[in-house]
Amino acid sequence: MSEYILCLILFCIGLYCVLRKRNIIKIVIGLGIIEYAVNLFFVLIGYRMHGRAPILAKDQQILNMVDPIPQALVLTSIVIGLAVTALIVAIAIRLYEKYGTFDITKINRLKG
Amino acid sequence: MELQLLLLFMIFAAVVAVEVKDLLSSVIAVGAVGLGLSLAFLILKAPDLAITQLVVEILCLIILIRATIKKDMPLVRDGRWFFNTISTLLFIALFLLFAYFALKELPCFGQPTMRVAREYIEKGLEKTGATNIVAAIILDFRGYDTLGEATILFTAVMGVLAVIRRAGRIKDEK
Amino acid sequence: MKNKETGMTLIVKTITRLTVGLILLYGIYIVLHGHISPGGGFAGGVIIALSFIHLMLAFGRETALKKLSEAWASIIESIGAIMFLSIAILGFIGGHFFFNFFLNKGKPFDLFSAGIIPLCNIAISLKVGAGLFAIFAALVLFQGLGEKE
Amino acid sequence: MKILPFFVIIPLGTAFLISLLGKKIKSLGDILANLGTLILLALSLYSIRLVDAHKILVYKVGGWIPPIGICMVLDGLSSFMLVTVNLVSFLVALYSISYMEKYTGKYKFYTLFMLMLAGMNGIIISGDLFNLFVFLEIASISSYALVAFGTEAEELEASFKYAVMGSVASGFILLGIALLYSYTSTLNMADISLVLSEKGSSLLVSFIAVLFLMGFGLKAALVPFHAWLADAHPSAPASISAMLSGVLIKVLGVYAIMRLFFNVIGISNTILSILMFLGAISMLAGVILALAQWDFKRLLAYHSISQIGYIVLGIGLGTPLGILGGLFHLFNHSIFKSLLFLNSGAVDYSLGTRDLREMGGLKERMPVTANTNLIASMSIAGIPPFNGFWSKLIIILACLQANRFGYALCAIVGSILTLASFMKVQKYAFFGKLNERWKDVKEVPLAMRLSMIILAMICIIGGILLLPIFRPFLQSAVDVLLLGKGYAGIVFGAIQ
Repeated sequence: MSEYILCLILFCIGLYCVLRKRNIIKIVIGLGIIEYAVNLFFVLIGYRMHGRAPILAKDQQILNMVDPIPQALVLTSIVIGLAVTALIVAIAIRLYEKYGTFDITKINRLKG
Repeated sequence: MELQLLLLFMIFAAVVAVEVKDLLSSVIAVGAVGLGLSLAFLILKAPDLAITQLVVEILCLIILIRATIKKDMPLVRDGRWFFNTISTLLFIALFLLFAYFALKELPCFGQPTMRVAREYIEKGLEKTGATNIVAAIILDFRGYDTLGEATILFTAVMGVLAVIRRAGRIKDEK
Repeated sequence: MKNKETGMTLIVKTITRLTVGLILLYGIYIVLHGHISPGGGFAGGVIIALSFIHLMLAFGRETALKKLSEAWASIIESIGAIMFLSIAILGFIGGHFFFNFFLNKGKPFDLFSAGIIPLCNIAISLKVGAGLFAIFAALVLFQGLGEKE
Repeated sequence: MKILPFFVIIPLGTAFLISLLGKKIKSLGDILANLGTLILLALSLYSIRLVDAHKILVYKVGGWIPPIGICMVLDGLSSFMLVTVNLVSFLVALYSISYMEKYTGKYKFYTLFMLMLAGMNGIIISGDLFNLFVFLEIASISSYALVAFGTEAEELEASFKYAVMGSVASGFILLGIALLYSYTSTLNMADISLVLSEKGSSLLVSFIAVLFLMGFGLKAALVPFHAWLADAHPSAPASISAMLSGVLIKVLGVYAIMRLFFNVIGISNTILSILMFLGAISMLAGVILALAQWDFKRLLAYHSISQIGYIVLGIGLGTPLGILGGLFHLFNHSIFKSLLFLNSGAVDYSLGTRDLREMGGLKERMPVTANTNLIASMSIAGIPPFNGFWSKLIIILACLQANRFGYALCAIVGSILTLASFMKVQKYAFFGKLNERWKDVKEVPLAMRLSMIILAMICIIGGILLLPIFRPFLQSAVDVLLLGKGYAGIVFGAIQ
């Protein structure tokens, strides 16, 4: 239980960073932290006390393995995180070139 | 117990990453969070994820450092800043409170239900021939998901190449 | 101006020369053993990409791009993607999209076992390795162009 | 029976081929994208017949029985959404042949476009929760890149905001999926629905519902989460604006909300009233913000928020008539909103400006654009013979039937304000005196005209003729939603 709550606190730190920071790079970092927290949460819910890794060894009885599904899902989710980070950093670099600043409050040609 | 300590360390590193002024330090602190996550995966018996997280973390750091040029902006604390921060914190506190009561109904930590997963563990080897059950899931039972995953990366590469073009429009000859 | 002196110092270059091949080999090992041990196509692909990025960081971008140019990386990536999709479509032989169509799955713990899984791993690793390298090359090249103007 | 995977295979295959060969062979992108979308349109029309005959089709990917493997599900709702998406995307692909000549890297555009289409089709036919998320990410990531396709300062800025909001939304959705997995220990949507009905209601399920509502509400741009839309949609190239406003927000937002809340989590009165409230607020706020706009595309983007409000209000009523109206309006809106965005693109293509105050008298110079725009404007404002009128009428009648007079009044007020706002567009852009600057403006090329004319035809036919023919098709989609949690039983029945 306490693990879940700690994990959600990590999630909220990321959320706070995305909502309240002005620097574009900080916002990207916040998105990364959210991503980490969700991935960790997924693996936490699949953990089994004193379980084994879901990889079979030779001549071994399968008894007490952790849940392999969350691990498979998180593998996908890590890739999604990497893809989003790469794309956003590319956009941020172009933004810096156009506006000459990383300050989100100064990047406001669109309004209404 | 070591898990809680690791989580506390990650939270500490995350706070540092969010609040520190120097952007390079901030990126490095995020790297610490990522490596902590990799260790946590190892403790949680997910070696596949630990390897992947480690290498992805390195790559992410390289990409992020590439983008880091300057220091953080100085804080501007006008009236609106204060109000917005308070409302954000209030939202987060409400969220955590709601989550605290809701999470009590989850199965306890360390005792997952594993309705479908049992099937994979018991029949995985005989049906797919792979001894790594996670590989069996991502490439056989749920291979369609992995097709999507590969496509996401492809999309991101295409997106980066499209965004990074020098000129977006062909200029008129006037 | 100082065209010969691209990249980092001699020490870094020497060590890179020694380690880059090992990193590449390790990546390939991870890919090929993805169905037996931890790892798999994705992690292996990232390691392969990292070996090229390592080269680029140490020797400057020209050396790395001579070994694998951005256009080629993009093409290899597309080929990897098409290969993965074809494996999925080949499943129609067995009647289903994504069907593991090797009926004889081989002996467990062998390198050549588990039907389509190692093939998928190879396709993914090609895609991931080339794709990530293309992203990195694009980001670095962009900086280079930006400074000239 | 085996057509289901092809809704994903065809767009993915064309995307990969275009990226591989598009740089060498210039016209390959045009040919493959148009051919691919045409085949998809034909397949989705064929799927109507299939649904008529079989009621539901389940495809087991890899031959694994559903809770173990992933399944694809084609039922009335999926078939309805597939027709909408593929119809609009075919016409947009046709339009792009000429329109995208202005941009560099056309083959990259087509690759991303087909990937976005693959993502949307994947969402619609998926029967697995995590699979839905994966395809949702494909569609979102390609749309982030497409919004920034022009690589000008404003476009990059809009794309950055959109990407950040979209990623936060994805975080919420993924957290919701994790909680749902832990609670039910399965990922198949039908299976989740079964387990949830066994366990009964609980606080955790409402927490998950809130997470999903935030996540998908952000993707659908419902009002508290709408800020990104007005930046992102106008900044994209016009053909992409048409796709984003026309279908993307509906598939990523409205369809996912409908599927998850009606068929998986199970609908309750609280959720219905939240949906109705959000719908009504979006309806009014969107149109009021639109009134003050002078940028053609930005005005249209605010109207998208408002029209999404109508759709959500109709669905939130929860009555058969309300859902029918909501779904009919969803179809109509994707037709006339994409037509309006294509019009704005045509004006931009010829004039090079989007400011309404600089236009005037374009009716003489660009007759096709002006006339199709007139039809679309009357449609969106709800003037009688056109399709927009019928769907708005049904929604208002459904409100009255359910004794929600306040919401009916909101819908009427919204409709009047919409009319006012489009009168402004007509007056400033197409009627009045021709501005000297635009004396030798030419009408747009054939492919662009053709796709605008076809969309305008559908607007007219949809109003007069289609409702009687359309009825059984819509009704089968409505039936799926009314089934509620009976969905699970039908899916498992079809597997055997």
